[in-house]
Amino acid sequence: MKGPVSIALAAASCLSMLAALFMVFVYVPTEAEQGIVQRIFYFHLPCAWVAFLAFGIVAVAGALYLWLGHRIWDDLSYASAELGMLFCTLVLITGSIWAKPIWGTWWTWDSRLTTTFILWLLYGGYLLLRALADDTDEIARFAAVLGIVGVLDVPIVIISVRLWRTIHPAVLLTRQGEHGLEDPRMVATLLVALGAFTMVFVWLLWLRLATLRLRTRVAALRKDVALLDLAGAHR
Amino acid sequence: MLEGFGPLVRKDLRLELRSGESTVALVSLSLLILVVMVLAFGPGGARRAEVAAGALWVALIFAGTLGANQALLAERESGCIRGLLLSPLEPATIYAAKLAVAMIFMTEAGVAVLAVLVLFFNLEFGAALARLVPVFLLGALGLAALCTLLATVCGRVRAGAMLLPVLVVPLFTPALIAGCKASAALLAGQPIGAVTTWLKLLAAFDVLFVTAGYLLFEHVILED
Amino acid sequence: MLEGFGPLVRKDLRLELRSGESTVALVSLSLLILVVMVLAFGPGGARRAEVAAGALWVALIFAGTLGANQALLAERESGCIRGLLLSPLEPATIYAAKLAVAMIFMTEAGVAVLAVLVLFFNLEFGAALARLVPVFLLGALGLAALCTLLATVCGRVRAGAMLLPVLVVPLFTPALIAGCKASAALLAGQPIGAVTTWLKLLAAFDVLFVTAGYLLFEHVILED
Amino acid sequence: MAEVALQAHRISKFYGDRPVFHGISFSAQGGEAAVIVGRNGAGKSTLIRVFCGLTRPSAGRLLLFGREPTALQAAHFRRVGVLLHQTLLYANLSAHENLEFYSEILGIADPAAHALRWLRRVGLEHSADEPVSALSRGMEQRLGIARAMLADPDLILLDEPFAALDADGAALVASLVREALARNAAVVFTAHAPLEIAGVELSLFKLEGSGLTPFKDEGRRGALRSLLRRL
Amino acid sequence: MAEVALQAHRISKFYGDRPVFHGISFSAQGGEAAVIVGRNGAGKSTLIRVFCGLTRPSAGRLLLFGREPTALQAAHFRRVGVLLHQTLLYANLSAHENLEFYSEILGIADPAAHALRWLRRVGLEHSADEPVSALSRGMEQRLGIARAMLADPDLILLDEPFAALDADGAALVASLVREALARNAAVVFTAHAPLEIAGVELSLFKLEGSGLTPFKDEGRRGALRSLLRRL
Ligand code: HEM
Ligand SMILES: Nc1ncnc2c1ncn2[C@@H]1O[C@H](COP(=O)(O)OP(=O)(O)OP(=O)(O)O)[C@@H](O)[C@H]1O
Ligand SMILES: Nc1ncnc2c1ncn2[C@@H]1O[C@H](COP(=O)(O)OP(=O)(O)OP(=O)(O)O)[C@@H](O)[C@H]1O
Ligand SMILES: [Mg+2]
Ligand SMILES: [Mg+2]
Repeated sequence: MKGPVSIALAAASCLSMLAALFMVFVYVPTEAEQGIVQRIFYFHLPCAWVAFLAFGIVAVAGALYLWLGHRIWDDLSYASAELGMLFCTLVLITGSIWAKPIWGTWWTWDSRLTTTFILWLLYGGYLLLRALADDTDEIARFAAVLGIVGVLDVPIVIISVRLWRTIHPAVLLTRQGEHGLEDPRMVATLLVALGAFTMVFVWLLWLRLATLRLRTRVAALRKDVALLDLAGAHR
Repeated sequence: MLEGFGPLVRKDLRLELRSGESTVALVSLSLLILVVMVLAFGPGGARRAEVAAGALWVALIFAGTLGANQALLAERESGCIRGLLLSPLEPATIYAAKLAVAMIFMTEAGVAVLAVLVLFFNLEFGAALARLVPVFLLGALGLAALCTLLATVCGRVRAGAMLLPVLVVPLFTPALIAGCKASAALLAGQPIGAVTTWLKLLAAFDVLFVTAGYLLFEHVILED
Repeated sequence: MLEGFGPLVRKDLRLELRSGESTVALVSLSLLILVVMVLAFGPGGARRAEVAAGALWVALIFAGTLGANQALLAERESGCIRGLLLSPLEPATIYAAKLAVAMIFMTEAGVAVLAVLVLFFNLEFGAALARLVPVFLLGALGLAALCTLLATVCGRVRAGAMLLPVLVVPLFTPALIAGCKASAALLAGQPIGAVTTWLKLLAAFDVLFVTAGYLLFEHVILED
Repeated sequence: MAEVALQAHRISKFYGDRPVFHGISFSAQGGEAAVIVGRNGAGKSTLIRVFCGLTRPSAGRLLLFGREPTALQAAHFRRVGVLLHQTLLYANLSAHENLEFYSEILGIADPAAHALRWLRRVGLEHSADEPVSALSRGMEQRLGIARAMLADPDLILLDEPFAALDADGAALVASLVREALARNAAVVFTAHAPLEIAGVELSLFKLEGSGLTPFKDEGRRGALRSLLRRL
Repeated sequence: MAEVALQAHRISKFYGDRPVFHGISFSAQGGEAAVIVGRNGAGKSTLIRVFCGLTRPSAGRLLLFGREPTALQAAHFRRVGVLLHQTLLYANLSAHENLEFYSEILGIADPAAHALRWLRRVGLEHSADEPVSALSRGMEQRLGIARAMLADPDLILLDEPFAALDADGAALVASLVREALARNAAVVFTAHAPLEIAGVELSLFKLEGSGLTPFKDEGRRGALRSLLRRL
């Protein structure tokens, strides 16, 4: 974890995050309609983007694992699933915090909220499977299959939930159309925040992947040690 | 291409229907789910078609996951799945056979539930019900495809029987929504033309999951 | 009198909770049932308290039957129940221990469901929920008593996992109705005094089934 | 006089209308060992299940320590140790946890230490923390034998105790039987062919054509004696 | 020259980080029989599972009929017959239905008659309609052996085929092995102690300390020879 890559990633994450914080809290003007609480948007959307990115990686790495069979792809998809879950949870939390003052409720079955929640359940199941089972090649294959099937499901989930809510209008308030992003400073802030969260994600992914790689190596070394023991006992 | 499909399906049906166990259990289970829902929500009220449609689909999901699990249980106990793996059968054939069996069971459960729905909710029988059949079949196919694929996974893990619905339900959500909406509309008397969007969605779902299951089954069935 | 009760409960909890399996699976399962219901019936509308109460009880029944089955599954596989029969334990002790374990699991599931109900249905937390606790506990006790007794019966029969709800639900129906009515009333903001009739019914039900289970367990557990 | 641990009086067992055995009388006294031999499907396992009170005989009377099994008090069950084809172990508990659990319900003091002693005894101390599902067949058999013997029972019923065991395992069972006889327990076990245990006077019975008969087969016994003496 | 049915090149198997065996090379030719002996927990069953392609080795290469198991075409699987500790039979199907089903998926003509022939062969014709769950342990073992042999395979892998069998059953297995060798099949099986089969040249291997070594033990073989000749 002291390699040049992770130091570079750490530095980049810190700097971009500091910049994002500065822009969100100082630079960007307060939104007229919603007031101060609208600033949470600059965390909320990047988290959502990162979660989607992470779940995409889960599926791609899973497919590569099934195809190439190298353990590193499984480690990558596991690490990515964990982080995706983390950011997806953050989306739900920041969204709820935002919703309370704006909509007057923590939760409503709006289409976007529902999709996010289903996504959260889906990958919760994925992580549950990995947590309940031992860490074997077999489970790695199962997880890869589940990751692929899951990502295939996402577009259908989005379509169905949209249709669900448009055919039968939502009971509670619907989302306001405009968010006042017409101010270029808002766009700039959003872009910086997106970059910062992506950096943080890449950094965390790198760290987690390194841990999992280490785990794999420790397991290999353990095997070697066991074999040496065996040879010694036999001589 | 699907050599061995016939014997596999026949064996499963013989195994499960010999004493009528699974059928009876599955059918009664679906009925009970319905009864529970009706008792919990009350059959009357304005949103009658919706409650009926919801009950139908919830019953289907539970019967489906339990049924698929049951169909793979026979293979797992005393390791019979190994007998199949050591045979000349292709994994895809095994998948197709298990899918067919799961569909048969689900259809049985579905027929029972529909019959009782009619009784409880006093819906007019003929037209609405006949129109419900394609919706139901499309939904059941997707569910069977998913359950068959994932029941294999869960069979390997402890507490698998409980894990199965946890994995299946989120994945099945889009089909569930489509199925509920379409059924509610049809039960409320709308023509089948009004729900084509939902039917297309269900069909897309089926194509996707049957294909995925067919291709991926190989990876979940092999042992380590 | 209940010598051996401690070790039995400890063993079951260890077996089931070692990797958090059952708990995690049970809690997620209950949540999913809730989600399915919400998706199927829609969360809004006038009869919100009723839907919430119905969801709570349906989730409880499914979690309960699956949980009780799981608790007896460990005994059945590789015939461990014979090990208990050949030990100095009284059948009544075994029953009491299994009942306790089932109650623990159901309570976990119930807490999860209640927590999520609050979030999803935006019910005001404190008062209504606290008043729901006795209703819930009374219902869970009766259900656990029934499931434990009947899961033993079903364990002997093939397809038992499916048979269990078929036997349990009709017997549990009176408690289910009482529970739903009482919960809906409480969630709608009525004081606990308004539902004493239902509570009495639930309590009578519990006394009946715990006693019956305690006395009858001996007969269902012995082999031929 | 040694206590009569097991007494069967003209017991029969039917599965449906097919008799497995009929009108069998048998008794086992403390300090005595009997082996029941028979072909595959002769009914040995069924007989053992009836003897331990797990399966009710279709006809006849069975007494354990002078009482009907249903009238047996809890304390008496501590005095019976049984090994069946199924090992009665929890697949998801470790070897040590299994023995500890059974020690607990048998009311043995310091169950953890007791379990460990038995694990050492049957040569499984290195697999103490493995779940039973990860044990080999012979290792599971050893654990099942330990389970049966945990409480130093006075009546020991073993269904094919030598199955799946290697030479060490067989020697282990032989020494356990010797010890049990030394503390005046009654031992009954099954096998496919007559066998001998060094230093033990075994009475041989043959289960055949639904009857149980004392049995002498000197030719075969002679051939096996040289082999099994080593145990 | 006889075909090489099974070829294992420096295969290893680990459970987690614990090695069961390591760097084992072995091959089995048509017309030859090998027996692998080893103590309880030595890894015999694991080795058989790896040999038949059911479990992937952690390292090394395994070839069945000259191909990797994953690259094996369906037809090749007909040529492998396997008996494991689990008998791979459906407990709720009858003995006859089990064999009939497996005959069907093996593509054998007239599966019902074929199944009946095999039931007779293993002495279970009177239990043909009993569900497997009602068979005795030895009867189930016989049925499992019939299942493994149904398609007259060219590579036969048997994990403890003599387990749970009486003298007749053992003789049956011995004659099945002789027949298989006569039609030039390769036979590999496991046992706990060295043994002989009359009229068969068995190569003995010992699985120990994670390696597989050819094995000569004249003393013990002499002792057993007199006994097992009779089979
Ligand atoms: C629990 C509550 C919430 C969840 C789970 C949630 C989830 C999401 C997700 C997943 C996205 C990105 C999806 C996409 O770009 O298509 C998103 C974007 C967005 N959310 Fe939320 N959200 C929540 C609450 C809110 C609230 C209360 C507001 C504002 C009133 C809000 C406003 C937005 C906006 C403006 C965007 C980006 C612009 C757009 O794509 O339309 N969200 N939210
Ligand atoms: N549950 C059952 N239902 C019906 N028949 C049974 C049942 N269990 C055993 N049998 C039959 O009873 C007979 C005796 O079985 P048992 O298991 O007692 O034989 P065994 O002597 O132990 O044989 P083995 O040496 O093979 O273990 C067999 O013919 C068997 O088919
Ligand atoms: N699924 C598993 N997970 C972990 N370890 C296992 C598993 N299966 C077997 N082992 C271990 O591998 C070793 C070898 O087991 P195996 O069953 O191959 O032995 P065996 O030689 O067949 O013994 P036996 O003569 O008792 O049948 C044992 O120490 C066992 O504990
Ligand atoms: Mg037997
Ligand atoms: Mg073995």
